[in-house]
Amino acid sequence: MSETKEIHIPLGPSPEKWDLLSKGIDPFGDQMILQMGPQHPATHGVLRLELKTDGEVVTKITPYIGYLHRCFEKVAESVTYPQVIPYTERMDYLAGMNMALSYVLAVEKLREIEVNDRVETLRVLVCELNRIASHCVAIGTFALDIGAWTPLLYLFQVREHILDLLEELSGARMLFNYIRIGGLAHDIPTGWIDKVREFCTYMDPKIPELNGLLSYNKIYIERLAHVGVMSQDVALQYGITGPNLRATGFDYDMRRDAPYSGYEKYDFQPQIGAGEQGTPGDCWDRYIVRVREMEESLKIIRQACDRMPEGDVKETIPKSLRKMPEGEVYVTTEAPRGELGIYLVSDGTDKPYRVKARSGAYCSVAAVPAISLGGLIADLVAIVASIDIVLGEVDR
Amino acid sequence: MILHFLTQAVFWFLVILTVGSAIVVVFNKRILHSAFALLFTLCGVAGLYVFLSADFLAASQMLVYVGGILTLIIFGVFLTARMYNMSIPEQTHQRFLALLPVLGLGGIIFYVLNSAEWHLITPMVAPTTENLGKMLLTTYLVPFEVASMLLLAALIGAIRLARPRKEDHDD
Amino acid sequence: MTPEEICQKLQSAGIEVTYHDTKPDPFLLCTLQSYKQAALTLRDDPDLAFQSLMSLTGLEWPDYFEVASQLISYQKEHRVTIKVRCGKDDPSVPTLSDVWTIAEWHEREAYDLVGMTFAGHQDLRRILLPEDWEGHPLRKDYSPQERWHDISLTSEPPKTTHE
Amino acid sequence: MIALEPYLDLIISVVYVVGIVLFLSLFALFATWLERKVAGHIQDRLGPMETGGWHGWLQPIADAIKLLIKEDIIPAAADKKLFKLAPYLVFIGSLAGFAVLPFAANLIGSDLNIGVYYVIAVTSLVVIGILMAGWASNNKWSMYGAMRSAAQMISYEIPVALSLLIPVMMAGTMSMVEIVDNQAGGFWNWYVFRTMPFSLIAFVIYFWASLAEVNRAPFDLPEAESELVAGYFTEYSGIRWAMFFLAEYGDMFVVSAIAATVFLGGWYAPFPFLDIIPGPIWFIGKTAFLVFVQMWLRWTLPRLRVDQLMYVCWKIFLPFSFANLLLVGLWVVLKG
Repeated sequence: MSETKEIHIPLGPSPEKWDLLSKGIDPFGDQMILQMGPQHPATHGVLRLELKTDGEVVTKITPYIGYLHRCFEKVAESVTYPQVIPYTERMDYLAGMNMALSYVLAVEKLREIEVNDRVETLRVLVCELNRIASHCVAIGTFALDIGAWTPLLYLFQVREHILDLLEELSGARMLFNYIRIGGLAHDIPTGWIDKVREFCTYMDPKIPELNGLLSYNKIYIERLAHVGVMSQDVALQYGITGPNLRATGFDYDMRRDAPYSGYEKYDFQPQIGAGEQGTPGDCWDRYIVRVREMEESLKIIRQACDRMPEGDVKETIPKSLRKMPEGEVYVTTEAPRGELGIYLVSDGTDKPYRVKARSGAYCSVAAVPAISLGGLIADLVAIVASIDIVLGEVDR
Repeated sequence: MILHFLTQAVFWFLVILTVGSAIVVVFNKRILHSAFALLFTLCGVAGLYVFLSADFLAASQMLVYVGGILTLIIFGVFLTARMYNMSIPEQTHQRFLALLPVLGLGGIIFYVLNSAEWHLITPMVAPTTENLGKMLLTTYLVPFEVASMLLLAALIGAIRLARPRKEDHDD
Repeated sequence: MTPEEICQKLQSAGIEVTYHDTKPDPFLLCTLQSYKQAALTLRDDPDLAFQSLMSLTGLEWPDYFEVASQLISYQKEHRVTIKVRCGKDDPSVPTLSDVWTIAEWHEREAYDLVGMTFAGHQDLRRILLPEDWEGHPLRKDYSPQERWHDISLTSEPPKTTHE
Repeated sequence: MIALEPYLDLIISVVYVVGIVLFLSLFALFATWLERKVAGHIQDRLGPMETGGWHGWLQPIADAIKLLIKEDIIPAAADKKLFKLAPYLVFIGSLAGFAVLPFAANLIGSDLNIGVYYVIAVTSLVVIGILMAGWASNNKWSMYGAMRSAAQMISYEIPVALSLLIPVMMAGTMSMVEIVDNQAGGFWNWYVFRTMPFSLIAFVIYFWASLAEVNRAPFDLPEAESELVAGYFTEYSGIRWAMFFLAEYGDMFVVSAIAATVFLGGWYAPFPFLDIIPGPIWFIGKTAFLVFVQMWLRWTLPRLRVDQLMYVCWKIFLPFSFANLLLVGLWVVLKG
């Protein structure tokens, strides 16, 4: 008899299974356990998917999250209300403005602060800019996971442009801390609006270019159509929101249907997936919804630039947030990765009693097993890319 | 002189490679190592074909045996072996029993080798491909066709076996 | 429908639920016994039609634990918060994971961070923290363990053995 | 003094082999640089610019030095013997192809009368090498890469071989030199333009299938970084990894050179009056152009999925190649 080789088995959550494996007993028949992540190019950060595979067919998926967990909710309980804002931006670090907006709106609702029109318009403007930047990364990395490198670089140029704009505005490129409770950190620099308009002109031809290069590429469509179909039932069961929900053909966009921060004043069309190339709710729909949403965001940005009212952006910033009214509030906004809900409970002190962030990406990860079983590993890669998760937001 | 020596050296290298790796194939305890050792045996044989001026045969040896059959064998080992458990014990306790047929067969081969009349021919440099092709389509057409029929039947049979059965599909 | 009307609707269906008019957002408080029934009615009643569970939060109050769930009905365009409370000695509430699938993950999070359990939950494991973590961070009296495996969790710099 | 005369052949062979290895290494170095530059410019950026001054031309040298002095890591659980052996096999498989590439009428390693067939045969070594690497790494991703690679290379060998048969049939020989000689005198004599459209189809099929043969995008599934980390060479590092890399670029050169030889007139210029420019320049130029196209495709197209890859091979390339072969056979018979 020959010697049996000891195989190093990484730290796993199910030690009993690994015990069996290390003894040479295969508890899964012909199937193989595959650890995808936490360090894997396709998991967009530190997500771990434990796969059970039969050949290349995935028969079971168990997501493990929490590698990026820093207990935002605990931190938020131990700092004062304004100090929470930077932490919210670290959730979905690709869309810091949108994250901060949700929290700020919650505090304002609790404190009953009405901000003026200029603040609202500027908030919409920066959030939509940030949404485009965020979708650029989403689409770029999506393409990268399907094997197309180049769109990523093109989209990063666009994003770079936006980050420059936001940097000029806030002094930071990703974690802005610009939106404040009751207002904004400071007014826009002179000539900034013109630069935003310039950006819009620059951005206009980029989306047709992207469509030509990637969206309607035969291979790309073949890879994504009919893959990872998410039905509306599944989406609702899993509390999927945002572009992923709209991709199933469900026509709901908070910005139109439950407007906040003055979104009702803008003319835009929420994009829904129609199964143009395959089934409604497949990966391609999730992709194209984001592409088209960038165009819609551009429309909103243009309108915001045009209607930019006068006003003082610090007018309603409260002098002191020592005494907050007791009570609780749940506010959601349409962030690029689905609704970001902030559930805020106040006990009257200067620190929140409880902050819960309900993130869209969290629900999306939960839905991965439901939509990708029976597909190939390559399909799973496409699906994980298509639901567009940021692990900072999932793990918080 | 040196050339002759070099030729001889290459020849003996090939012989040692072939026989040596063949021994590894037989005696290695890991079935996968045996399979990979077979690669060198096959390459060695291909080299010997080159010495016989049978270059087409040598290339075919590489293509069919290395590219086809050996790959198939390795695939087979992969599929039967557990991925977690890399070593496959191969039991060899019937070694002495095996010696009997080996000696018997060896004796027969040795006898044939000794009693055969060997014609030494001068090495040909002319291409063999054309002759081969002509012979396959004239003199040996019938065996050639029979062989292709056999392969075709095997192919169809393999496809039939590999396809999922109707009943399996239904549930 | 406003949360108040929703509450009346539930009460008329014989479900024990009370309306709490807190500012700015009101909520409906269920009892432990009526919780599951309330959730099912909220989902299945055609006038309510809460298709989706948006968020589920575990809270710790000085005397009790609380679970707050935000529901949305896209069809009827209304939202509501329902709550249930359980005592500290037996921090267990019925699960909603068979009503809305996503509750499975939200409840795991509440179990992980707040330390309450959900009766009937199929797969109640920690989700954000490692399996072998001690304690539940969102408890008000939580203090982190000193070490986790070889990692020091205190804020002081690790002691070095260098001379 | 020893008379060199009898050993001239031997000496020339040795010099040639050394030359080829040098050429392969230099080409691979140049190709890595070119790949980055092509990628850079396609992606609206510059690529390496710092090392060496002019357009970062020293970058590949710096990389080579880095790879050579890098720590050689063999995973503890790897099958060490096979792990070490595999890169050599892959490299030899790639190198062996160079033996029959006719850089010019008299600049060829060996004008075998089975040249084309030989090339197809030695690629088998690469398959075995990759399978070996995948298995020996004892890593599931490597294993997937190896399995994919083997399946892919074996499948695509068939359309490659069938497409190569067409110029062979037209030339009536498998010798590289003779095939090229049959295409002398202007680009209209190149096999790719004769018997339109059959040979053009054959050329297109050959080119795409050869991309799959050498695991290049859009058929780079065995090393698809977003799916399989790095496929069969996930666990390799330093010089062993460099050998896979070298082999990949060598393979790119070989398949392109064969396309240039059998379809694009080898060392002959497109117009007879341009034949004053030496043959090897034309040959390498044509090959380099095809290599460039390979890179161009890589940085433009997304990747196929495993089943689509097989579908394309067995249900599109294969029937077309067969039909093509029959029609060209008919054409040759009717004409000859």
